[in-house]
Amino acid sequence: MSQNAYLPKLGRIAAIKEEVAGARAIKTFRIEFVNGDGFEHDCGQCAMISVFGKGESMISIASAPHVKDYKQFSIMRTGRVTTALHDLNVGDVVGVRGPYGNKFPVKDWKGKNLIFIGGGCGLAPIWPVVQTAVNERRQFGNITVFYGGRSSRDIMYRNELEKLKGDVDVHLSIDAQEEGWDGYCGFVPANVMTKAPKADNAIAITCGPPIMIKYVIQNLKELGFEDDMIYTTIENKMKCGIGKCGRCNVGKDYVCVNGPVYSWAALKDLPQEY
Amino acid sequence: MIDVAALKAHAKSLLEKGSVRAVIGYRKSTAGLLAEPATIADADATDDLIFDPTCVQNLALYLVNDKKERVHSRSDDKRPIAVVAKGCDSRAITVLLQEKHFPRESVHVIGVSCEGTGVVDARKLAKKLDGKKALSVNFDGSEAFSITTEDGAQSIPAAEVMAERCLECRSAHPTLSDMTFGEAKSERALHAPFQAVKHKMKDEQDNRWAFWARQFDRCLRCYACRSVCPMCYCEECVVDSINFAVLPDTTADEKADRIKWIERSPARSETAMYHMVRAIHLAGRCVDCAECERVCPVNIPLRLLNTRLEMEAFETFEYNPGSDMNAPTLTSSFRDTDPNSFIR
Amino acid sequence: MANAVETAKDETGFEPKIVAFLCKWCSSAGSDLAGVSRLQYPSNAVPITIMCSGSMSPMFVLSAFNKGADGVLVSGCHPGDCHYLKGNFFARRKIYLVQKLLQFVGLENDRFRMSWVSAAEGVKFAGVVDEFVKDIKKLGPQTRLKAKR
Amino acid sequence: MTKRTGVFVCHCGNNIAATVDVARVAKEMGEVEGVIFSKDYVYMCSDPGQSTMANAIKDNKLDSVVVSCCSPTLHEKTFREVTEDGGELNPYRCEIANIREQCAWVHKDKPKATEKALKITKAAIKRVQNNQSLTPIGVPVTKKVMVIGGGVAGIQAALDLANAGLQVVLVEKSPTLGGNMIKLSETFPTLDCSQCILSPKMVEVSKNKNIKLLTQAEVQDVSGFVGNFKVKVRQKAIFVDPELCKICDDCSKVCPTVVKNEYDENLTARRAIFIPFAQAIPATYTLDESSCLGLNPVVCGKCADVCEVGAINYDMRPKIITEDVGAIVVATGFDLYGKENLGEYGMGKYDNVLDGLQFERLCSASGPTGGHVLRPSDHKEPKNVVFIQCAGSRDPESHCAYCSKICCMYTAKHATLYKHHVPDGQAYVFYIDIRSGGKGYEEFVQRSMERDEVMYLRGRVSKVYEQDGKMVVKGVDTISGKNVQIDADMVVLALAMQPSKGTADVAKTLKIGRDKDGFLAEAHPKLRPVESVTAGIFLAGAAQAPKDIPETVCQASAAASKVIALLSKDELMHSPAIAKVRLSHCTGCEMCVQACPYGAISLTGPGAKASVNDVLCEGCGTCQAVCLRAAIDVKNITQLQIHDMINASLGV
Amino acid sequence: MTKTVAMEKMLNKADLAAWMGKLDSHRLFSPALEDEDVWNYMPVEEAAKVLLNHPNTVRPPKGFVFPQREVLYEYSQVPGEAPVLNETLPDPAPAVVFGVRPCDSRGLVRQDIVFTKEYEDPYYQGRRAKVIYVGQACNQPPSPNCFCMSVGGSPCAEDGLDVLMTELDGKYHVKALTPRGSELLAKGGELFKDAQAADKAAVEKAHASAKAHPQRPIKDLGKVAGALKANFDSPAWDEMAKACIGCGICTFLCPTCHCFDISDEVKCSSPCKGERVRTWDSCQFPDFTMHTSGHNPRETLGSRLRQRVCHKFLYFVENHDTQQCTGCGRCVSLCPVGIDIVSVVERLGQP
Ligand SMILES: Cc1cc2nc3c(=O)[nH]c(=O)nc-3n(C[C@H](O)[C@H](O)[C@H](O)COP(=O)(O)OP(=O)(O)OC[C@H]3O[C@@H](n4cnc5c(N)ncnc54)[C@H](O)[C@@H]3O)c2cc1C
Ligand SMILES: Cc1cc2nc3c(=O)[nH]c(=O)nc-3n(C[C@H](O)[C@H](O)[C@H](O)COP(=O)(O)OP(=O)(O)OC[C@H]3O[C@@H](n4cnc5c(N)ncnc54)[C@H](O)[C@@H]3O)c2cc1C
Ligand code: SF4
Ligand code: SF4
Ligand code: SF4
Ligand code: SF4
Ligand code: SF4
Ligand code: SF4
Repeated sequence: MSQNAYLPKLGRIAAIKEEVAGARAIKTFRIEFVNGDGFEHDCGQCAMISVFGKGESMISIASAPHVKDYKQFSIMRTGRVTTALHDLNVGDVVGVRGPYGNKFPVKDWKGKNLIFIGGGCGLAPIWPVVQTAVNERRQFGNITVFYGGRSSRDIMYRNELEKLKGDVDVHLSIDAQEEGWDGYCGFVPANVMTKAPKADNAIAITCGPPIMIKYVIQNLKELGFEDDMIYTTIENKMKCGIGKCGRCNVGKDYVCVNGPVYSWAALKDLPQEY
Repeated sequence: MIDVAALKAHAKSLLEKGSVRAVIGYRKSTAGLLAEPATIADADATDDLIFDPTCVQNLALYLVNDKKERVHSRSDDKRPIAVVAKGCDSRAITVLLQEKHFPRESVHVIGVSCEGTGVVDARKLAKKLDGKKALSVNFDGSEAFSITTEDGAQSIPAAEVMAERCLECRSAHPTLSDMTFGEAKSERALHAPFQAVKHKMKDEQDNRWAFWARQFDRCLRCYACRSVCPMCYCEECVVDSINFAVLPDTTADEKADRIKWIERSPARSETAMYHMVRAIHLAGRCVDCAECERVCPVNIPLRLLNTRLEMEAFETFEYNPGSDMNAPTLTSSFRDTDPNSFIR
Repeated sequence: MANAVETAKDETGFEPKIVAFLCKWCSSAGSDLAGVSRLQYPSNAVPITIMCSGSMSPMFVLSAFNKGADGVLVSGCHPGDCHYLKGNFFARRKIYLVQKLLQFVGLENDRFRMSWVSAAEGVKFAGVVDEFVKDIKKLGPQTRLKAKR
Repeated sequence: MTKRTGVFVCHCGNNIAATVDVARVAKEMGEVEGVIFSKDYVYMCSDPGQSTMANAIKDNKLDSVVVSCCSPTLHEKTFREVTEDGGELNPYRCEIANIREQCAWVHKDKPKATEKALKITKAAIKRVQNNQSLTPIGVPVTKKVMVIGGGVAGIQAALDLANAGLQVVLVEKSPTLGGNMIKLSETFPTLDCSQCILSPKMVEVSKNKNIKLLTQAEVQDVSGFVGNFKVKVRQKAIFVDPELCKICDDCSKVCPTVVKNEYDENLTARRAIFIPFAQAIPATYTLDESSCLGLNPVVCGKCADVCEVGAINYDMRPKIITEDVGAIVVATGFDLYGKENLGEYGMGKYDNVLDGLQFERLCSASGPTGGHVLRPSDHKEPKNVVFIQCAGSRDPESHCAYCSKICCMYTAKHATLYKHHVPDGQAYVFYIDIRSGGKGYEEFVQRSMERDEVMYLRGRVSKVYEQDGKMVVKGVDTISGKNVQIDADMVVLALAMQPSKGTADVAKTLKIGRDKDGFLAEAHPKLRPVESVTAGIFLAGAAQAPKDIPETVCQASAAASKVIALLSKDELMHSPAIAKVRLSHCTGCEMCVQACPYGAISLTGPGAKASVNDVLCEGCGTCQAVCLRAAIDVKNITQLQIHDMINASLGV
Repeated sequence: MTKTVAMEKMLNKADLAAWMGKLDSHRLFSPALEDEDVWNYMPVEEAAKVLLNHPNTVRPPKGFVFPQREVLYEYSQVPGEAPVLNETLPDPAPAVVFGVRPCDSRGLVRQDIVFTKEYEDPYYQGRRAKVIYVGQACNQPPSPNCFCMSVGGSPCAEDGLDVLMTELDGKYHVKALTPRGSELLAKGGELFKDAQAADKAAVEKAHASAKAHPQRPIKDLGKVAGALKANFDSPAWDEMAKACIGCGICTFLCPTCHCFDISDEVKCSSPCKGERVRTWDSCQFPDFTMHTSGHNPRETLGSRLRQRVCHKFLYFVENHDTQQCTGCGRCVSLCPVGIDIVSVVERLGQP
């Protein structure tokens, strides 16, 4: 097919995993391209997923770039398209176009300590970085993951996180006390403070609800992290993915092209319209 | 004639006493002849207020917008807001009160009577002046406008350049107000109501369709007509929404199940449906301020469409929108004597 | 499959697509009676049973035309007989307005009709549909409000 | 949206299969999005059909089913039960597509009928895919009933209810039970004495332990809904303790004020402290505040002085009594059409122009004349009496449009009674036509004409005036076409019956409708004649329409039995297919509130948005069509569902 | 588009129709009354009636290259099977649009930047390649709200045009600006005479006098961007937007605005069939940026007015070194409530 950026490639759903149930349900979809189509991506990039008759949604690619056989997406059911996606079954075919956006400069981080701080479904956009770092474990220093959900049922990638233990310091938390929970209870930024990771030679990568990000950044700065040592991703409504439809425009940036990955140093200067 | 100085003084004293949050009125625009709606919170700025035949906008809209804004800003200032209201504006406010959009005590209505005239139709005026640019329009006695152009001032009989709606106006005196400027004139001796609609109704059906098809085809779906309508205050319009009504507890299902009655494409069928739904929704609510028609950048005669059902409301159901804030609405009431013979 | 959901067109000509909104208690029951009495009428009108003619939103009428209906019929209980007391009185007022509007924009008068059919009026129901189909056949396909799809 | 729909297409033997290609319907419906099982079967409603369905639901984990078969009025219940019991699926996940009555039976052309069956079935699929699982709403009931109005209707209803073991609160506005009937002399068609048949019932009421009688009381406010009403009753102060009152009449003898006695239709007088009549229930004197000189020993206090038992207490104050009841029977009865309205007949102007009830009093042994028909002006026996029927009835131009139904009969009765009292007198009756439907009624009228030689004149009276001590009645006899003039001694008008004063207020308080004549409106004129439009509120007696005693009693017992049935369960089940508000879209415009026929919606909460009372809502959807912003929808027949059904019916 | 040496010719006014007649391989458009008072680019039905004496059209000519509705592709999908997509790239017949005002052609240049810089939008390109813009210099300002010169343009600006015509006494001075323009003139053959020195002088005079018409000024255009940035948080945005009704007039009718929405238009629900289309959208609509969660980064009218003005006078300048406003004055004249981009820039875009 042509170079038409609006035309999706087709992908078959190879597996569906229910991460979180309930009102804010999240499912992870493993999608394999059909017809020999496909594209490569970088950590932090996203793709537009189409359910024909319903529309398109921009979703972060949650699998690591080195995984070539499929792409993985973790999608929260929130509206028309995402509900339609949640209604699909293994074997169904959807449209996928991308990759869109910039990337986490993972290559520049070789040799550094990586600290991941995620909340809720905000783990998905930074998960490829975690995967990449673990895959090239020796290239990096200490890897620490802070992750929290509202309750133990809201913890996504539970098994994967368990498997990481050993290679990686994993600190899980839930917002409120629950029976049988032996991890931290409280909000993620507070958990970060109690463990107080060192800022030396470190990069902090965070994603989650805006209010969480706000406190995480505050706390990180208290711990001595400089603005350019903190990375996050932002979301804005998107339609085209190629900087034309105008929707995700913030200041001079189009989030779909110039984002979604920002260092706090860069984000600070952007108008707060995200 | 309206004593504008007294109006200003009234506005000023309201603000000085702090008895209102702000005054919604008119001021001179930088963009052209027509006045600009102004929300004035500062007593000193009341001097900017004007009232002349260029004050065409229906300011009831800004009461609606004010409510939205206050919800957004979580303001807890309980004082009323004052608004300058012509006859049609006050009817619109009455409909809003009837629909419990806000409580009566939250608005202080400064009524202004249109007496024997009304407001100017900028397009008619431009034609009348044949290329000359009007700089200002003022009342000139009770039946004429004084128009200033680069060549000086001239007086034109108001009826020649008056908005159609004013020619057909059934109550040019505010029906609801806390303070009124200008006198009530019962004799206006202008056009009979619904003249334009009745004229169009005489046309052959096929011609009527050809006419409307041409109009609908031209529509941009910019939604200015709806945005300017004080009655189209819905958070989310059923026909085609440019806003979503979402509360913190709105479920994913509710969002996913929004009905798409029409497409956003500017196709004839979709546009026709948009305008017809609006006309139906305005039945018994449209106060004929004709703002929809005025704002349309491509001159679609929406007043003609919307007053069609107004005519039915008035003539068939003896329902006069904006006359009684305590009455049930047109479509949420009925009479045993409603027409029945059209049913087989 | 594709033609399954389209109205079959016989060689002789145009088969109108009609949506008939019937209130559950009278008109739908009336159409049942027509069935029990084995009355024959054309198959063009697809019934949609609604609780009460009072629940007939003008949106349904306009939408049906938008989706390509050649005719729309609304039928409810006679005045005074509404199962829900007065739903049909509200319907009457609203439908009257919708009809006037459709006529004003120039949709052919005969394409939109309302009738009162009681549960006992099986014959009337069959007659209403029969007549409606005939009238619409005379008009041919509805093109004015139909979306080009 | 459901994802696993099953479709079952019934052949109905050959009933459907002869004209609809059921196999094709089953096949094509199997290809519709979300349908994972589709099958045709010869008789879906048969036992094997039902188990096929039940098994298919379980085996395929269906989450919604459509049965394409006969009218839902026949088997919706059956298939929903199968869905629930056999399929272990919520019954509301089952919808019926009617392809028999609405399709197979009315078309002959098989391809066309099949096309239509496809559309009908697809529409049902689209609908069911957005159905919610619903459970009927259970509402606990209070096993207590309020009866409003203590006329014969109220008395009968209260007794029936009390005898069925229910607690009853009987609220009567006046100081005594009995209503209009207790004032009657003898009753048609059998001419038995009204008081003789009603008094024992009144006594029974006062003795029945299950009945709480509140006289001089009126309902002030009603909230709640069927099974759970909360009623506030305001009871006037009567200033006499009924427990102590011995009915000795000492008090009234000393009372200085004299006023007209409404219990004798103002033909006699009474004191400020009085008993309406000897058999009044409750049996006690009562002090009428409005005619008393001042309720104060300083001003008068004579009655209190003479009352030996000290039953009189000037310090009594009105009471507000709150009662929780499960149902309400309204039996507020009738009044005669206002006399002031009939000036043309000299009503209210001449003493000798009487209304029917006054005449009843004249005939009554306990009445002002001790049962002798004497004319009020001079207490002479009238020799010529003119009875005018339809006085105020059947006159849409100037009076009431309706027929008061009983006047023909009671006029015949009056004329008969008159003749019994004054055998040498002449009774004339002006009538339009005679309506004497009812057991023994026609015979009764005939008797009055033949045996009692009552002179029936067909025609209207144009004028009544007094001349030389006579009442001149001018009219036309339309049969002979001649003008007639009768110089009568007395004229009796059969005034129209109208809803009793205050009916409008009662209806408003109870939120029940009234018809165009002001009578209380029944839920359905044919099928639900004793129910009001509001669930749990029932009607009895003349408040609903003019009627005579047998009919009144019938209706009262019918209302009572409806209530007994209603309250026989501990919980009421209400259909869950009711309206639901999308709060994000509601602007609180109140249109739905105005339109809901059941008053089920009110504005509540911050920002005042619509809220539906689950129990009052009947699911009619009137609100849905009135709401401009589609903020209110009836569950399982939402606008989204109708939208989808429209599309399916048009093949879009 | 590479510029060649301009070719300057003269055309008798009376010969305009004849020239048009020779362009029958193209669809021709020129400003005409679509309905009472509504000037629009309409297909030329009778060349002799084309007068080119129009005020500014209500719609800019952007629809020729960026129509309000563009089908991106058609899809169809049977449940359980793979969807079938059918790309629908536009391939319209070539068209010549006459009477394009220089502000509008400069708008086209802005559209080019958006749709072809970095990524070439195939739909835009497909149409752009087929449309020839014949401009018309504004001897008289066509609208009282014109301010082209205040934003770096002029009543006789040439950018974006293939041909520029200037009305002189009884004649048009016709200047071909691109090879496509030259071809168009070549088709006229004999009708065109070479412009003489006197003609050139007359044109220059006409242009000079056009430029001398007073326009609404914007002081220090170069400093506007900086000032807007500094005033980003000013409460004046909300104040100036108070009257705004949030409609789409200003953006839909702006020759430079390019925002769009993409949505699925369903023709049949099962089997699922339909079109994916893009339609104009507006940053002034509240749902433009509203997330599904209800969170809206630009919730207030003020923030949306700021977006419109800053996009045109700040962000576009930062990205492309030019304003995204060409001073056509439409948004000023057509705004129902007098929101005036010039006074906004005057108030918030001045240091
Ligand atoms: C860069 C980026 C990465 C994202 N990654 C993920 C992810 O990994 N997992 C996930 O669950 N969600 C992600 N989202 C959010 C996701 O795009 C929205 O939840 C989704 O578009 C909602 O679509 P809908 O049709 O279900 O909602 P509807 O309300 O039905 O759709 C409304 C429209 O609004 C747009 N929209 C609404 N909210 C958003 C939003 N927050 N962001 C962008 N567009 C929106 C959609 O384009 C849609 O067309 C991401 C968004 C962005 C911008
Ligand atoms: C002249 C005449 C002669 C008649 N003769 C005969 C006859 O011979 N045979 C026959 O079958 N029928 C006869 N009828 C008809 C008969 O009187 C009625 O059918 C019967 O009285 C109806 O009874 P009811 O209980 O419905 O109403 P009512 O008798 O009117 O009783 C209503 C009761 O409700 C009370 N009430 C009213 N409003 C309220 C309130 N808001 N709150 C509390 N209490 C309230 C009233 O005080 C009254 O006690 C005659 C009627 C008339 C007028
Ligand atoms: S319509 Fe009537 S009230 Fe409104 S401006 Fe015109 S004259 Fe005044
Ligand atoms: S204002 Fe005019 S162009 Fe805009 S949507 Fe309304 S009718 Fe259409
Ligand atoms: S057209 Fe109807 S739904 Fe839309 S905004 Fe107006 S009133 Fe509301
Ligand atoms: S009609 Fe609609 S918007 Fe109005 S109160 Fe009822 S539910 Fe709310
Ligand atoms: S569905 Fe009918 S009964 Fe229920 S709230 Fe709506 S109008 Fe009232
Ligand atoms: S912003 Fe306004 S003046 Fe500038 S080009 Fe756009 S419409 Fe014209």
